[in-house]
Parts: sequence; structure tokens; C-alpha cells
Amino acid sequence: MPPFLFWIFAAMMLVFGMGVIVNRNPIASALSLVLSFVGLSALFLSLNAYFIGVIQVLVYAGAVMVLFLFIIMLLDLRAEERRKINLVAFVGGSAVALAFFVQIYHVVSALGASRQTFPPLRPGTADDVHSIGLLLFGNYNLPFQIIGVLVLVATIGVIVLSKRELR
Amino acid sequence: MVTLGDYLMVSGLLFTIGFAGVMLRRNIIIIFMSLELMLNSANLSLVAFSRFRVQPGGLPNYHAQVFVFFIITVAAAEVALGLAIIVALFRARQTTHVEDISTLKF
Amino acid sequence: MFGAPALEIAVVLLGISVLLVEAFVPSADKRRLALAGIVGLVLILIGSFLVTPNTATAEATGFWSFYAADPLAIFFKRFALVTTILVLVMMIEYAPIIRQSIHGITEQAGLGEFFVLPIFTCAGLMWMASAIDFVMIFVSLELVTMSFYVLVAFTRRNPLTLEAGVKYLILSALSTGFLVYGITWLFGVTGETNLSRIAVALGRPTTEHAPALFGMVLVLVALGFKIAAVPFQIWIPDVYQGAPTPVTAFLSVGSKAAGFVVLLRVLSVFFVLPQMQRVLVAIAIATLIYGNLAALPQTNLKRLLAYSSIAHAGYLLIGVVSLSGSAVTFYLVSYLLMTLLSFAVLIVVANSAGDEIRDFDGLSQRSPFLAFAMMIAMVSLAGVPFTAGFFGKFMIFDAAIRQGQTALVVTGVVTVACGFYYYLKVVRAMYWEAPRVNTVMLPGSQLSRATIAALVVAIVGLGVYPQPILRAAQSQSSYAAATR
Amino acid sequence: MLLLIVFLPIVCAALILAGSPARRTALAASGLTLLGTLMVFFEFDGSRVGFQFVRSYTVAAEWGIHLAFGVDGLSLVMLLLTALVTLAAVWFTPAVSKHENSFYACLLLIAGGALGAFASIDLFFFYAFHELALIPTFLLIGIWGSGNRQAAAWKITIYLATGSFILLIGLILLYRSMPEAARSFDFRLLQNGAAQIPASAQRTIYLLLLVGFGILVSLFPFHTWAPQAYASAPAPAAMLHAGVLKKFGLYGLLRLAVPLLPEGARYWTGLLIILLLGNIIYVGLVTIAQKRLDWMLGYSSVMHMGYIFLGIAAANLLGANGAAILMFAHGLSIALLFAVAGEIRSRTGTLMLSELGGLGKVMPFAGLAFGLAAFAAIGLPGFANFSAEVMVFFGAFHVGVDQQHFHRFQVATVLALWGVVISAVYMLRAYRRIFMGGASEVSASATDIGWNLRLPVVLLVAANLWIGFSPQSFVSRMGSSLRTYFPAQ
Amino acid sequence: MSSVLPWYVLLLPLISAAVIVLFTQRSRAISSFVSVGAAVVGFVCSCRVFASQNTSAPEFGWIDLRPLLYVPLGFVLDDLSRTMLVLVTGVGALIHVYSLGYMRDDDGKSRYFASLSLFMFSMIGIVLANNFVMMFIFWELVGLSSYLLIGHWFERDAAADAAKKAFVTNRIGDFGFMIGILMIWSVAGSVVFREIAAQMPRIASSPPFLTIAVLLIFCGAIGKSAQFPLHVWLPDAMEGPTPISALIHAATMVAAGVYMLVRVGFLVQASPQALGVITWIGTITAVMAALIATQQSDIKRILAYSTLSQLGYMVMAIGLASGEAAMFHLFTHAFFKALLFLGAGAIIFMLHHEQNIWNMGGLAARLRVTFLTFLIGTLALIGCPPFSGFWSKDAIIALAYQRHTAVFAVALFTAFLTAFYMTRLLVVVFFGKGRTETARHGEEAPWVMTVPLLLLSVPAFLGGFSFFAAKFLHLPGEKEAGELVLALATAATVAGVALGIYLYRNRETEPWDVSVLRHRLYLDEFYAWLIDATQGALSRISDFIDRWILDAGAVRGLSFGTWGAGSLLRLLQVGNVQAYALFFGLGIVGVIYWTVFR
Repeated sequence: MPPFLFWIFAAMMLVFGMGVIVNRNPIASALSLVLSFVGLSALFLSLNAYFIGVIQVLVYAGAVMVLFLFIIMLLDLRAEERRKINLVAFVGGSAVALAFFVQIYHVVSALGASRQTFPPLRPGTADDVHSIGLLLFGNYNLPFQIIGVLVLVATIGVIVLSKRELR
Repeated sequence: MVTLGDYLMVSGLLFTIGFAGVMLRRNIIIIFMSLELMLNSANLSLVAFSRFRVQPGGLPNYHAQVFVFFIITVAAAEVALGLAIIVALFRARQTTHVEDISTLKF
Repeated sequence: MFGAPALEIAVVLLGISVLLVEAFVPSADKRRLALAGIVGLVLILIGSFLVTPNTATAEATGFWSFYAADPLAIFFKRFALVTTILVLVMMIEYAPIIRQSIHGITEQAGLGEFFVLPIFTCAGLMWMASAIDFVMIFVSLELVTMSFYVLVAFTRRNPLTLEAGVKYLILSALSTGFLVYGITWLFGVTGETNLSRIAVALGRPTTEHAPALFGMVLVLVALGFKIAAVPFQIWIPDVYQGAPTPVTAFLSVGSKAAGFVVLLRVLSVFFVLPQMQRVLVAIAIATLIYGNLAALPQTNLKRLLAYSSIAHAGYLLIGVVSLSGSAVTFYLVSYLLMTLLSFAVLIVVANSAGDEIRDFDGLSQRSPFLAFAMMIAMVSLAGVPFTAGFFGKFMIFDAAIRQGQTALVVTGVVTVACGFYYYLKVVRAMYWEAPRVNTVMLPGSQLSRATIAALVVAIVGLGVYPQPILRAAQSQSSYAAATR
Repeated sequence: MLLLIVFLPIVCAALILAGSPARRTALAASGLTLLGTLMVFFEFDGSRVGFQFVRSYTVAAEWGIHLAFGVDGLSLVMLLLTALVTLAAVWFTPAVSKHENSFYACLLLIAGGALGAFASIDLFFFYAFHELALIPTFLLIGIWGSGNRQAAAWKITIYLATGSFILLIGLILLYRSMPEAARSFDFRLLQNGAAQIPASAQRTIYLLLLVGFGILVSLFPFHTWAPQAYASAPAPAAMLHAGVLKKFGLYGLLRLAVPLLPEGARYWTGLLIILLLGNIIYVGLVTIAQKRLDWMLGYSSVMHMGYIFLGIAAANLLGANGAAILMFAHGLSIALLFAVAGEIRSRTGTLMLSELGGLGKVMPFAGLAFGLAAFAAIGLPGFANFSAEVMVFFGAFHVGVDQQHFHRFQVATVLALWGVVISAVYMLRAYRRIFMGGASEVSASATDIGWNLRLPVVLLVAANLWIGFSPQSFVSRMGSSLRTYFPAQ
Repeated sequence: MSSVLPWYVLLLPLISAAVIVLFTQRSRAISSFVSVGAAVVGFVCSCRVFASQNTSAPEFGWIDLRPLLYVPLGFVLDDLSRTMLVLVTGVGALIHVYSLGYMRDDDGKSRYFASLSLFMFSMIGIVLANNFVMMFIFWELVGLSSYLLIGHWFERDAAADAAKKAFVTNRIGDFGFMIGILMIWSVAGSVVFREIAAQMPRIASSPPFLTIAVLLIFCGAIGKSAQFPLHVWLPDAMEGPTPISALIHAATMVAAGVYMLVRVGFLVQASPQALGVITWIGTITAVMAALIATQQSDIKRILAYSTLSQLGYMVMAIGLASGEAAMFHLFTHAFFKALLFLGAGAIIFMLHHEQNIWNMGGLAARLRVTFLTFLIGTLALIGCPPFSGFWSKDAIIALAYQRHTAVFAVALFTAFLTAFYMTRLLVVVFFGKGRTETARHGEEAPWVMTVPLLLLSVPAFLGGFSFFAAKFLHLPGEKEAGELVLALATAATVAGVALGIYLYRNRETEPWDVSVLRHRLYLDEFYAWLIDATQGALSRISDFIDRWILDAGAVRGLSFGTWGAGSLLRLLQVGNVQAYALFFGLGIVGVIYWTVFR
């Protein structure tokens, strides 16, 4: 992928990422989120992670965003009325975020491998689904099973928490 | 050329944006979306590392991608559960605003 | 006889079968389910003594690169089982409150889920005890966290519970974010997620320290969140106070202990870099001071216990920094006993009065047995000899002195004195004050009374004869060996 | 035998809590304990060095912690003191209006803790048993105390808990400073290990032990908990605490700190002397200014600790013997003083010196008892206090004396001797105000101590006089033990 | 048998006291019988001790921590102690008998006799002690029994205060005494007199050390023998029953100081500087007490000051390095002063506890025996030849003449004063008209009281003759300048008597009032002020520091500060998730900075 595409998608991801947190309307935020994730999945593709890129779009655009939108609609949330901005919280939060980013910047700069460009891959490695699948069901079988239990628990939890009247 | 550092920096920026969202926004749903941003920025870093730390065979490090897969799954489950709690909260208190839920303190 | 993984499998199967019975036999008394769960867990606990441990090697791949069945792991699996059993007992006692505070058609609606979730949580805790790979740590930790999301917010008609649930949700998810990001960086630097291989990689001269440290710190943040270390303790008081009491007990024992096991395992790798020890000393001191001092003015017992839980995290951190796995283990065991004992009594008392300290006024006259049990719990938490709590503190301080951690020792001693004040505040209420009028004391069920008595005996017994736990703690030399 | 002595009170406390008749059980328990202690006392072979009647059970093998009991001359004296004061305290317990069972159980627990601490020859249990008394004291003062009982109970509990933990650190440090091979919690083996502790470590450890034990003994300036607590505590609790429990710290210093850490002790002698003079002179002066009997007694008990510290600071055979006997003597006399003070309070309803007067007329026996105890406390010959103080003064004066100059120990002895005058001033003043002069309003209607309470008085006085007339019966038993710690010359 | 006899003498009174306290407290008659019996038997036994020439008795180790310290309970049975033993038990026995009458109707009779027995025990102990510590033990016990006896009528405020004052003042003296003992022991390595004497060269090798030690030991004597400046307790001690004043504060106890100094004469005489101080203390005491005595109106106080004055003589004698002279005067003084006190007691008793001499008068006619014996006592006291006091006092004055002219002058002046105030007493009490109703109706005392008077008047009269005294004492050596001193002393006495008769004959009230002397030189007031200004102020300051700075400031301040810090810290928990996230972030940034970037 040419560098300019990387910058475009990166910019898209970040801009819509910002959109998530600056929009006052939750629906707009949710849509920004999805667009941001689309940019992200494009970056995944640029990293030869096709399976992850696809999963990203499927899960987030297909499931998570729908869920968010659904809940927002269900609760009938509108653009929140402008409340008094807590100046201390705002300044403090921004400062902390800035400081944190500065730290990340320094760490990234300190990492010697940062200046590394794409290393060549063995040709014909597009079937990453195959490799990931082998790992997932072979080496990573145990975590995978645990994720299964996790999903079961989440299911029970969602039922318990959102059913109007329990049996 | 695009370097690993560029990916990491972009990912870090996204993480920071998400973190800032958690700290600055007062709508719980938006806070939740910001948390998703943070998780996904980590995914970006992971995938970048996976691509740039090529295994001896010339393949990307798929272990990282498996981990990303787990993270996505967990994140999805978390969203489901989180939204359920938010719904329950809204039913009880008619609010999704963090400043309205500060009865427990000190 | 059989391998350690069978234990988790058994627990998950137990959970699923209880769930199925709950779903398909609607007329069953739900408390029977809890009893069945307890019996099942007890059987698994007995089974855990037949398990043969094996130690992980750095070269292992597949299953055994994620899962350790060393003595430490098996010990903490038993720990998780015991905790869960006791929490289930408390949950049975707590059932009336559940009934009042969720929407249900039938008398016992929701109880089934309430009893099943801890069993799955227990499985998560047991996996955490065995986790030696960051992926494994992540998924098992998330399993635990996920079930706690549900449990904390379970009594959802109670606005305070929901508030606690939301706070826990957001802050916990935040810490998950940092955990993931930290793991990412560690992976980025070392190319590994397995702990022992990371240790090997960190030992290589080519490995860059600053990014590795960055990753470690972020992992530490997430673990600090779990174990309630300052400055990541911020959620503790609110969530502990708002959550249903058995869940609070579970959080403060199970979740924290699992956090410490992971911390022990992770730090045995991280302590390759000296900066980690320095920052942990600072965190430990801050935790000790914050937990103990902020507890002083509390008037709500649950909240008090929350701050006390922070304080104890501080003492445990002393042991962690001083590289004494056995001290931490023993302290955790004593912490389990005394914390669960205090919560067990609290539940019984709160059923008829409330969970303010004032509701304990004159308990010695209303129920001498409960008052005595609570007193034992409190003095053990404070660290009076002949209780398990004292021996724990003794070992912790010994470890710190052995390592020459003067600052930690001084802070520890000063804060212990504060501890005496706020724990004895409860004793004062029970023994000095006159009971307030028109309080009728519910005696509590036979089961919970028996459990309380057993806990009292265990606390005093361990205080006088700590040998059994000591031996178990001593045998987990892996951590100590790895850190020396 | 020792097991029986230690656990009889504890078991009986449990029995009482379980519902056995409180007073009778407690009396039986303390009586039997005294009997057992006397048997041990007379069976004890004073010529043998080391611990006798040793019983040991392993508790934590890897740490070398044993539940081990044994007596040597020093602990023998302390055990006897504890048994005597316990019986007297239980006997002196008045009718308790609320929770009678808990009251007696608390008393017995304190006694059991003290007995255990003195009989233990394992460092860990030596410490642990002492702490057993902490909570019962808290309850005794908090529930059955008088005056500002809550504040007093809080203060003593927090203060002593802090002191105990400082002490704990000191003990662990002591343990850890010994070379690995010689490391032990066993009193019998400590000497070997401690001999190899370097001087700088000794200084640190000794300071910790001094402050830790010092807080428990109300060493100046860590003494402010004592008067208030004793003033508020019910009389039996004050008797046990001031009479027995407080001696734990001194016992510890004498048993552990000074013999094991000679270099540390030498280094901090100057500080200790200043502090103990604070106890004697400064606290003595404070005592003079007191206007209430209970406070005065509390301060006086603080003051007298100074003499024991002086004997310990001297760190020679004379001083050690004197300190040990003074612990015994002071325990008996202060217990009797608090007992009589309690009776006066219950009969007149006040302990303000200005409101009392002329009680000698209506309470002649109380006057006799108080007088005996007061004169014992100010070190009148015939009482054990005197014989002990003589040894302390001789022991202290002996240190580094020459014909040209007075050194610090000589100066300290002179000032401490002035303390004897001070204590005469305040004790006699109190006696004058309470028992002499015309009868005041509140004392006119008071009745004397009944016959049933006279036996414990006789017990305490007789024991004190016995040692006063024949200190040698202690010296001969302690001699061989103490000589191993403090060789003569 | 005879070697344990001293032990019987010592222990009999103790047993008597114990029996009274433990068993016969209720029955006053039995108590008094027990005590008197013990005293009389003790006297008989001590006579046998005196007669037998046995000088050894069994010895027990009281504290045996050899080689550091060995304190035996053992006796020294030389001539000095045996004489003193007879004196003490003899006078004591008489006073026991006398007390039977004087204390006939007293409620606290049992207590009185128990205390009396205790006193006898302690006093005998001092006399017999063969080492410093044992002497100190009995020294203190004497203080105790004196406290008990002075405070016998404890309901009376004055008596209670006097008892306390006596004890505390003695304690101050004992403070010095003990330091002295410690100093001597530290060099000699022993507390036994004989062994110390053997170590004298070592002790004397450092003269300043020795001087200080001796003076400190002398402190003990200052307290016990009521020398200036610790004399103030003795006049107040007259609040006790009169037999006590006679026994303790005239004949025996106050003499203990003198006895002790004689006992350790080998030390005292080794230090000339100390001797000088001792001489002047004695001299000052003698003249000061005599001056004060001239203006007192309480009969017992007059006698008390006279006692002080005579003790001054004795101490003066010791200071002049003559233990013999001191003991001689002690010996005679014991008899005549006991006689005087008992006579005064008889008067007081018969006048229903009237003690003011200006409320008496003309008693010579009605209390004949008493008057006669009192007269004998007075003559002995003022040193009228050939009464006992003449010989002993003359010996001291002669000694002073030889060694120290200034002291001699003062001693002479004191002799004059003595004669003057005793004459005044005699004239006012026994002559003239009865000034009050009670004085006019006084009657002679019962026989139990008069018989001791008569018995005492014999040695008071004869005690000075060498044929009598030499049986008991080593009399001071022959004096060279005998005639001149004799003449001067006699002249002073005669002048005193004459002035007394001239001034006080037929007076109704005090003819000349010197308020400085009447108020005892304001010394009591000065001491009261001094104590308040030093000890009182210090104790108030200490109390303030303790209460407000140490306790309220340091301890409670610390605890409140901790609590306050906790209250502030908990405010961090604001309840708002947003804020929590912010804190979380701050923590992360901080920890990263601390770890990665430092």
C-alpha cells in the first residue's frame, strides 16, 4: 500500500475518532465510531492482516454499532443539553491526555525498531485465515475455550440485567 | 516509506483520544465508545508489531493476530454487557450522565 | 491421579449443570441449587488434593505454555474454591435482599443466576491462578471481570447497586484497555506473550528497556486496579459499598487474590528491571497511607471494609516488593478468612438492621455469638496475635526487614496503629454502646452460623498453629527462586 | 505444670464466656494458678543455670517457632507476681452491673496473657501472649470504666498497639540480624546468635526495643497513656495492668535487650538515663500536682518505672536483681493502692483529694491497707520495694565510679534518690488528705472494707513483706540465671 | 543462748507490734499489756546483754550478691552500742509504763502501742546495726514509727501535717545519707563498719571525696537529729502524745543522729573540713534554738527547742572530734529531757490538755511530785552542779574552749540562754497564781505516771557523776583548763537564772515580745515559700507540660492530625466517574514518569 493511503486512512481513523468524543449527539458519535473503525480496518489491510481487517468491519460495523444505535434509540437519547463545563475536569483531562501522549511519543521514539520499514514477507502468505485458524484451534485452544465460557457468562448477564421481569 | 513508528504513533494517538474521551465526556454511552477506541488502538499496535516482527519463516507473527481476535471478542461481549447495565441504569434513573450517579462518595 | 485442568473443567461443568437444572426445573427451590453448587465445589476442593502438580518449562508450547500446574497455582485454585463456597453460603443468607431488589414474577426469580455466576467466576479465578501467558491472563481475567459486571449490578432495583455497577464497568474497562495496551508493548519489545519466554527475552542485551518498562507499567496499572493499589484504588470504596454484600466479599477476596497471584507471576519477570521495584515501593507506601488514613473517619461498615481492603493491599504489596511469595500467600489466606468472616457477620446483621457501624451498637447483647465473631474478625484484621492476621503481618514485616525496606517497614508500623483505631471502632460499637431500641435480631441461618463458627476457629487456629498454611506457602518456591 | 498455669486462666475465661458461674470460676482459676505457681516456685532449683520445667511444641518448623514454656529465676519472680495480683484482682472485683461474665473473662485473659508472656521461652510467643491482653483491656476500660472512659480506652489501646508493633519490628530485626546458622526464636539459643550481631545493628535493634518496650512501660515521654487509662479503668483492670502487664516491657528489656545487645545498650545508655530521669523527676513533679487520687496513682506508677529502668540501665548483676525484685514489689504495692482506691471510689463516689478527708476514722482497715501500700511504694524498709531500690541504687552507683568525679550514673543515682523524696511528698500528701484530718462530707457515711476483701490485702502485703524481709529468697533463685546474663565483674 | 539474746531484744518489740496489728487490735487492754510486757522484757534482756561481755551474735545475709554487695543483718556489740541499748530500752520501758496512764482512755490505744513497739524495734535496730544499709533500714523505720506516733491523733489537722512534715524532712536528710553510704561503699567495697574502717587509707586517699561523703552522711544526722536547717519538724512534732515527745523527740530518736556519727567516728574524724562544718552546724543549732525557746509559750515547744539546743551541743562535740563528750551529753540528756517531757505530760494531762504556759501558774503546790521531778530535770538541763547536765555540758564547753574560741563563746551564751528560758518556764508554770480555772484545779497525776518520773529523776540527778556514768561510757578525758571554764559556765547559768526570775516573777503575760523569735525566725514561713517557689512551681510547670504539650499537643495532636489527614484523603473519593478516570490518568502518567523517565 502506498504511503499516502496510509496517511489518508490514519487521518480518517483519527479524525472520526475525535468525532466520537466531540459530538454532542450520541448517534453522530456512534457513526463516527464506525467510520473510524473502517479506517482502522484499512490500516489492518495495509499490514497484510486481512482476516483481522475483515473481522473488524464485521464485528464493529455489523454488530457493535448496531447495538449502540439500537440502545441509543431505545433510550431515546438526544443531543445532550449543554451542561456547564467543569473547567477543572476539562483542563485536567486534557492535560493528562496530553501528558500521556507525550510519554507515548517518547517511548515510540526510544524504540529502535520504530524506524524499521516493512520487512519483506514470504511470497504467497495471503491465507492468513488458515494460519490464524490453526493457531486458534491448536496452540490457543485453552484461551479459546475460556472465551467460550466468557461469552456464556456475558449471555447470562445480559439476560439477567435487561429482562424486565425475571422468572 | 511508512515505518513501524508511524503505526505506533497513530495507534498511540487513537489510544489517547479514547482515553481523553473517558476523562472528558460525561455521557456514559460515549465513554463506552471511547473505551472501544482504546481497545482498538491496542489492536492496531499489535497488528503492526505482528507485521514488522516477521517470523523466521517470513510470515507475520500470527500470535499477535490471534490475540487481536480475542480482544475483539472480549470487547464485543463487554459492549453487550455494558449496554445492558446502561439500559438498566436508564430504567432506574432516567439518565446516562455520570454526574447524576455520584451518590456513593467519600 | 489426574491433571490440574480437570478442576476447571469440573467447575465449568458444575456451573452448566446447575444452570440447566435451573432452566428446566422451574419449580425447584433455588436455594437447593446453591447448596448443590456448594457440595459440588466442596467435592472439587477435595479432588484438588489428589491433583499432581507439574512445573512449567519455558520450552513448552500449546496448552502447557499457557497453563501452569505448579504448587502456587494449585494452592490458589483451592483458595478460589474456598472463597466461592463461602460466598455461596453468604448468598443464601442474602437471598431475601435479592428478592426485594430485582423485578421478578416468582418468589425466587433471579436467584438461580445469582448462584450460578460465582461458579463461573470461580473457574475464571482458577484459570488466573494458572495463567503464565499474557493471552491466558487476559482472557481469564476478563472472564472474572465480566461476571463481576453482572454480579455487582445484580440487584438492579437498588439505584446504589446500579451506580456501583456502572462505575465498576467503566473503570474496569478502562483498566482492561491499559492491560491490553501494555501487553501489546511487551509483545512489541519481546515478540512473546509467554512469561518465561519474556523473561528470557528481557535478559537479552539487545532488548530495549524503556518500551518494555512502559508496557510493564501499563500491565501493572491494570493489576493494580484489581488489587486496589493506590492510585488505582479509586473505584474500590464506591463499588464495595454499592454492590450486594456477598459480591463485595467476593470482589475483595477472590478478585484481589487472583490479582495478586498474577502480580506475583508477572513481577517475577518484571523484577529483572530494577525500576519496577522502586515504583512498587512507592505504590505500596501510598496504598498503606491512603487505605489506612481514609478509613479512619468512615461510618459505613462496608465502606470501611473497602478502605481496609485497600490498606491490606498495601501490606500485601510490602510482601510482593520484598519478594516473599510465602508471606503474600499466608497473608492472603488470613485475609480471606477474616474478610469473609466480617462480611458473613455483616450480612446477618444487615438483614435486620443495616450496614452502618451504628447498626452494630450493642450487638454483644443482641447476639453475643455474632459480636464475638465480628470481634475476632476485626482484631485479626488489625493484627492482634493469636489470630491469622497477626501471623500474616509478622511474615510481611519479616520479609520487608529481610530486604532492608526501611521505608516500607516504618510506614507499615505507623499505619497499623491507624488500623487499630478503625477496626476497634466496630468492636466499640458492639461492646461499649447500648443497643438501640426496636431492633429485632434475626439469628441467621444454621448454615451461616456454622460457617461463621468455622471461620472463627480457622482464624484463631491459624494464629496459634500456622504450620499447615506455612508449609503450603513455603513449597511454592517458584516465585522466590525466579526472583532471587 | 507451666502449661497448666498459662492455660488455666485462658480456658476458664472461655468457660465463663460459655456460661459457667463467673466469680466462682474465676476465683478457682486464679487460686489454682497461684497454687501451681507456688509449687513451681518451691520446686525450682535455684542453683541450676538455665530454664527448668521446659515444654516445647513446634508451631512453625521452618521458622523455628515453638510454643515453648520454661522458667528461670527471673520469669519465676514474674510468674509469682502475676499469680498473686491476679487472685487479688479477681477477688477485689466488685459486683458487676452489666455483663459480669465478660468482665471476669477479660480479667482472666489479661492474666493468662501475662502468665504466658512470662513463661514463654520463645520470642514469638513471648510477644504474642502479651498482646492477648490488649483487647480485654480495651473492653474493660471501655465498658466498665469511669470518667472519660472512651478516650482513655482509645488512647491506651492505640498507643500500646503502636508500641507493640515497633517492638515487633525490633524483635524481627534481632532475629534477622543473627547469622543464618545461629538464628533462633528460642531464648536458650538467642545468646549464641546475638553474640555475632555487629555493633551498628545492635544499636538500631536496641533503640527499637527500647522504644517499643518503653512505650509499653510508659517510659518518659511515652507515658501519657498510663495515668488516664488507670484513672478510668475499673480497679481490677488497673491492678492487673499497672501491677503486672506493664512489667512485660521491663522484663523484655532485662531479658532480651540488655544481655543480648550489650553494645547497643552501652551506646544508648545516655539516652536511657535522660529518659528515666524524666520518669523519676519530671513525672514525679507532675504527680505532686495531681488533684485526684486515681491520676496520682497512675502517675506514681509511671514514676516508679524510672527506678526499674535505672536498674536495667546499670546492666550489672546488682541492678538487674534490683530491677527484677522492684518489678515484683511495685506490682504488689500498686495493685493494692489501686484496689483501695477503687473501694474508696465505690464508697464515697469521689477520688478528688479535696473532697475526701478523715477516712481513717470510718475506714480504718482501708487506711491500714493503703498506708502499707503507700509506704511500700515510697520505699520504706521492710517492704520489697526498699530492698529492690537499694540494689538498684547500689547497682547504678557502681557503674564507672571513681573517687575523683561523679559520672553520669552517679549523677543519675543522686537524682533518682531525690525522687524518693518526691514520692514521699505526694504519697504522704495523699494519705494526709484522704485518711487524716477531719471527716469530710462524703467520707462521713463511708463504710470500711469488709472481711471478705481482707484476705487479698493480706496476701499482697504478706508477699511484699516476705521479700522485704528476705530478698535473698528471690536473689538466690534468680542469681544463677542473672549471673549468666550479667557476670559479676 | 546469750549470743542470740540481742536478737530477742530486737525482735520482741516487732513481734509485739505484729501481734497487736494482727490479733489484738480490738482489745485495747491486751494490746497495751503485750507492748509494755515486750518493752520490759526487752529491757531486762538488754541489761543481760550489757552485763555479759559477749560481743558476737549470729549474722544473716540479707542481700548476698558477693562480690558486689553483701548486706548482712548482724550486730555490733561494743560498749557504745550496749550502753545505748540499755538507755533506749530503759527509757523506752519507762515510757511504755507511763503511756499506760497517759493514753488510758484513748480510742487508738492499740494502734498507739503497736507503733510504740515498732519504734522500739527500729531504735534497737539502729543501735545494734553493724553496717550502713542495716542502719539505714532502721533509720527509715524510725522515721515511719515517728510518723505514726506524731500522727496518732490523725483527725487533728495539725498532727497530720506535723507527721507528714517530720517524715518528709527526714527523707531529705536520708537522701544525703544514702548518697554518702553509696560513696563510701563504692570505694570501700563494703557497707560493714568494720570492713570500711579497714579500708580507711583507701578512702582517705582523696580528701575532697571523703569530705563530701562525710558531709552527706552527716545530712542523715541533720535530718534525724533536727539540726539546722532541717530542724523545723521537731517543734511541730510536739503535736503527738507527750510520751512520744519524751521518747522519740527527746531521749532516743533524735539522739540516733548523734549516735550514728559516733558510730562512724572513724570516718568523720578523718576529714577536718567536714568536722568544721559539723561544729558550726551544731553551734548554730544550739544558739538558734535557745533563742527561739525564750519566746515560746507552749510548754512542749519550749522543751522541744531546748532539745534542739542540746542536740546542737552534742553535734558540736562531734565536730570538735570528741565522740565521748557527745555520747556523755546524749546519755545524761536522755534522762533529764525524758523526765522533763514526762513531767510536762503529767501537767498537760492533768490540766486536760492545756499546753500554754500562760494558762498555768502556781502548780508547784498542787502537783508536788511533778514539780519536784521537773525541778530536778530543769537543774540538770541548765547545768547546775552537781546535776548530770552540769558534767556533760561542761565537758563540751571545755572542749570548745580548747579547740575553738568562737564556738566556745557561743556555747557559753547558749548556756546562759538555757538557764534563762528554763527559769522562765519554771517560774511561769509553777509559781505565781493559777491563771485559769483548770490551772487552779489541777491534781497530781496517777502513780503509773509519777513512778516513771521518780525513777527517771534518779539518773537525771546522778547521771553525771563518773562513778555512775563510767559504768556505761568512756568519759571524755580530764580537761586542763577546768577551773576557768567551770567558773564561766556557772556564771552564765547563774546569770540566766537570775535574769529569768527577775523578768518573770509574778507576771501575767509576756513582758517583752520579740516577734522574730516568737515566729521562730520566720523559718517555717521561709521554707513554705521556698517549697512553693521551687518544687511547687516546678510541679505546676511539669503538670502543664504534661497535660497540654505532651498529651494534648503531641499525642492527641498527632492522633487528631492523622484523623484530619484521613478526612482530607477521603475527599478524593468524589463519587464522579469522570473524576475517577482523571485520577486514574494522573496515576498512570505519574507512575510511567516515575518508572520510565527517571
